[in-house]
Amino acid sequence: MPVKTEEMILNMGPQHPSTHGVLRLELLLEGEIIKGVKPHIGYLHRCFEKHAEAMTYPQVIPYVDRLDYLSSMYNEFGYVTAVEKLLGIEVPQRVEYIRVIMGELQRIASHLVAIGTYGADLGAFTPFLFAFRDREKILSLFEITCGARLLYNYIWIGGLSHDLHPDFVRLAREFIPYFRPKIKEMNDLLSYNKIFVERTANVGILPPETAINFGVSGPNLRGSGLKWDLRRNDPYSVYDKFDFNIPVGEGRMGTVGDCWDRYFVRILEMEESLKIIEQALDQLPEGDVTSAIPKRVKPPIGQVYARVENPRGELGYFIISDGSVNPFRVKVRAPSFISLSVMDELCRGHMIADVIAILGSIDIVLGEIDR
Amino acid sequence: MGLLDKQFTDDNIIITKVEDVLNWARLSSLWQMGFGLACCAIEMMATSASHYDFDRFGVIPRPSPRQSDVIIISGTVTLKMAIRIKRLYEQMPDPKYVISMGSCSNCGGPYWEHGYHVLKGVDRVIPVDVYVPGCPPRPEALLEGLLKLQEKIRNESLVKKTA
Amino acid sequence: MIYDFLLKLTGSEIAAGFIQSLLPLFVFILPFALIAVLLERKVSAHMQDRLGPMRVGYHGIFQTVADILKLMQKEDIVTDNSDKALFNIAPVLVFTGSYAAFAAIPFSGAFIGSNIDLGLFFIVAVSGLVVAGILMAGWASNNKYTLLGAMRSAAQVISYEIPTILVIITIVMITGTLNLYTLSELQTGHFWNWMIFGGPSTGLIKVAFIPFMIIGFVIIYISTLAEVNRTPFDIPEAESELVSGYHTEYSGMKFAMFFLAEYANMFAVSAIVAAVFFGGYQSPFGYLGNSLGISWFIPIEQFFWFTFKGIFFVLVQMWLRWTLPRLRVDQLMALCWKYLIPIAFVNLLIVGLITVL
Amino acid sequence: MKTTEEIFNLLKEKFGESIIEFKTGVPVEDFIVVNPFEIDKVCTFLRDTDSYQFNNLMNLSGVDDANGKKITGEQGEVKLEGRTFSLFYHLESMSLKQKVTLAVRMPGENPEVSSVSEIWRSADWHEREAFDMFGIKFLNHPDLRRILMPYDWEAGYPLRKDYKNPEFYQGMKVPY
Repeated sequence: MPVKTEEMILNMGPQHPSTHGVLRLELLLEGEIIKGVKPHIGYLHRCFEKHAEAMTYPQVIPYVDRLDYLSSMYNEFGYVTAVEKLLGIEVPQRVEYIRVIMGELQRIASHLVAIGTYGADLGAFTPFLFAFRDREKILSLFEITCGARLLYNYIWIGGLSHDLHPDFVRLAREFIPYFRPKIKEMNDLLSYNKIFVERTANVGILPPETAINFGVSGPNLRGSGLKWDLRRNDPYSVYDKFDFNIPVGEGRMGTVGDCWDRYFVRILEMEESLKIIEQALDQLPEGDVTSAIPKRVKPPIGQVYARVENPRGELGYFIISDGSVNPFRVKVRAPSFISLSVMDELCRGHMIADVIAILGSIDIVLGEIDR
Repeated sequence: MGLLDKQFTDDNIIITKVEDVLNWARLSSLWQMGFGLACCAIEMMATSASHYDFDRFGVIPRPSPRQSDVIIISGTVTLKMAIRIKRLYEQMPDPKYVISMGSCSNCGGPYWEHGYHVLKGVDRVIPVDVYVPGCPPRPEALLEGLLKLQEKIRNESLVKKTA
Repeated sequence: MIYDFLLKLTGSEIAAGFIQSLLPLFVFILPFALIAVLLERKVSAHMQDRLGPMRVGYHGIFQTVADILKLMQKEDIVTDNSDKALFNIAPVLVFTGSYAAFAAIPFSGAFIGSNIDLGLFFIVAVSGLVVAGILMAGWASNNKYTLLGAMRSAAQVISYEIPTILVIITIVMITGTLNLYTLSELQTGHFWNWMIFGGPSTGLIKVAFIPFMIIGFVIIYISTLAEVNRTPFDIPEAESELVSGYHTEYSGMKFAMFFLAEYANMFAVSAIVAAVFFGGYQSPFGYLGNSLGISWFIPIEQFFWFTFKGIFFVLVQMWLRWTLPRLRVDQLMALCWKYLIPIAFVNLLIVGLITVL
Repeated sequence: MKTTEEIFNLLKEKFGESIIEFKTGVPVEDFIVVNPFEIDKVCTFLRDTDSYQFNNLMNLSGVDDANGKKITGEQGEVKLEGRTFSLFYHLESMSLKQKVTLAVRMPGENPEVSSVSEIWRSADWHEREAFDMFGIKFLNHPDLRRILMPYDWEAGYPLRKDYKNPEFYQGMKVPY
């Protein structure tokens, strides 16, 4: 007698310990095997684009902070890059260097959360707390700079809200030798752990062609073995003055483009960010950081698409100006939004436990997906 | 709670002592629902992590609403999410408490005017015990909010209605 | 023996047996579970650069008391679509299962709940009851997560019982007894008489046994970890996948029963490992009571050594839990069926050959 | 590497009437306006031809041009006549390092455009978002549902400039 079986639909989220916020995944299951994944998003749709139309250009910056709340500095960086391109203004060198330092510190902080929560998703809770302990150090650096821990409103159009604190350079220099051994510690604790490798290697393989077709960018694209980094391939700010490598996935533990590769690219990138910070601190010029801030931001009629390499990938701002003080339209090309759309492609044929591994490895932030 | 208000018209010593013990148990083991919404959730995670350590107060995250005592609404509540939050709250067993963390869940925060999809204050769907202001509140502020909640529980009574 | 003492005290066999069987519950399991929960939180906190509970009592020693008192006050939710009878029985069954296992565990030379000849067999059988409870809980909750958790748990516990039993058979083959009390008595003297060091046998055979005993110990420790659903095998209640597995829908005291049963189970399996391989309640160095000539002191010493060994293995379980990620279901099964069982079989054969020789 | 103007001229030769105009002189970015029903063919050509290789759709964004004329009807209802919606496609060739911006314009009453989600899978969600926010219909889109707003949202398309927020949604008061 044939046994009657049917597929089961399992809802994961919006409240679920491992969805990194309020994401709902509709899993079509056959036993524990995934037949399809349908992400439902919008549970954190905070109407950013509507707000941007109602605010003046500088007023948008606090809202930009709240898009990808794990890398606020970089969101501001991207936004002001776009507006400055539209205005056609040059900013002082010191401002650019400070922006790069802040951006790279933010990249480390963001990757730490990504790595920590990834470990926690896979059941290893201790690396999560270790990552947060080290992230706390970076946050205290931000705090002496601008007074905020998470959402900074620090990078302004044409300049910065404050100059660096007199102690900042010393503290940042102290941070680098403190943090280097911690990366090794994380590798010993998590990256090369046999169980961790078993869980992540050969899981959720993303071939480079698929990745490009889906528009995936950032560490996820580099995890697929493609050397593509906007800091190198489409340089902005002063990134062309630094010497750093672009780590790519090599398939050391399994196939190129699996979860372990995506994870490990982030570990390697933290190392590279440290290098950039070191060089930027050495070359940091003197000067005024507020001199180029325009009194009134009123760009001419026109449009611009500017992009930067956010910790999660290509963060693009498409701004249309109608010549008034408010932007006519701001569209954010959010890297996580694109990364999440690959879920279905990655998960099919894997098991429930792998959905968690894959979701953690593409490192999404819901604030940015839903905007 | 007012469960026994027909039997005892006034506080007597036994009831008060029992009350103290029960309140003490409730306030020292507030299990938090592991549930984050937006930016504030990151600060909430930081509060649970090494530096600030929520566990000192007996707060541990529980994944299931059935086993949690306090839900921290940490972030912007959208209309789409509000329905789910209400359901989560209803799934929690009594006695249950709500901490509204951050401006967004207090009143809509920066999204109060043009946020066509933002609920202006989570208190429009569920009752809130403690509001923690800030955007986002620092971990210290959340700890203070927790202490305020403990204060509130300490003064609860079996006999008299408190809420 | 405590039983004789109780018999004299009460004058009735039934009353004496009843009190004796309750003793481990009140004297040992409940206090132990309370301490273990706190210990877990403290151990994890200190591993993670935190402090853990600090506010209730000195360094939070009353934390678990507060937790249990609070859980008692919580509303008991039974969902509308659940199978109410099974839903209510399940936590009791799980708790009973893990508690019953303590009956045959010798806490000291003078106290064993029930000195039955099939002790080891009894423990293995009774812990099978826990699976039934978990399956009932998962099914009755009428929730997909609990069902998945319960199915995983059943598959896992039943699979891992096989290597456990194979290792136990190996021991039984050497000692010729299933009685844990006799087994412990066999390993008396000093620590080189423990089973892990070849047991009471002598000469070349003893040396030949040692490597196989160590293999057996590793296998049984891994499989007992899986049987009590601890990391890296905590798949049935994997927080990040299945919310909290089979007890997702339980609140209040029913949840507390699962919770306590889990910690009681942890000690039960540690106690078995200690009793089978590490001399049970036997002291590694000989007794203070013997050298001082105070005979009533010996059982107390034995009790100390037994708890010490048990808690040591519980601590190792915690250490593993807060260090390792968890495996996936298929990897878990592969580990059991492809590695542990064949190795345990070969181990059994070789030990058998050595015994025959 | 080709400039937008060169690409425009080459496309004009190939597709003729479908390529409507070349907008230049706008600060920062030039773009090519394409017929909304031919955009998929143009995009397929741009992706698959060796001299273009636009393999990456960086961004796709809907825009409400807010241009129409306000007309008050007989019952006092306000209608916008002659309004248009636009879509902007930012393409990039990762191998040849060139970029181009395409645009389509659609009438406000019934904005329809051919979907490019078969060409670049990343367009799938972008198009759903444009549908959700502006009500632009994408022909041949595999799964055109709302993406950010609730599925039962009835109050229209929020990023349109004339959008009015409802008082209540499922019993919850929406305005402050």
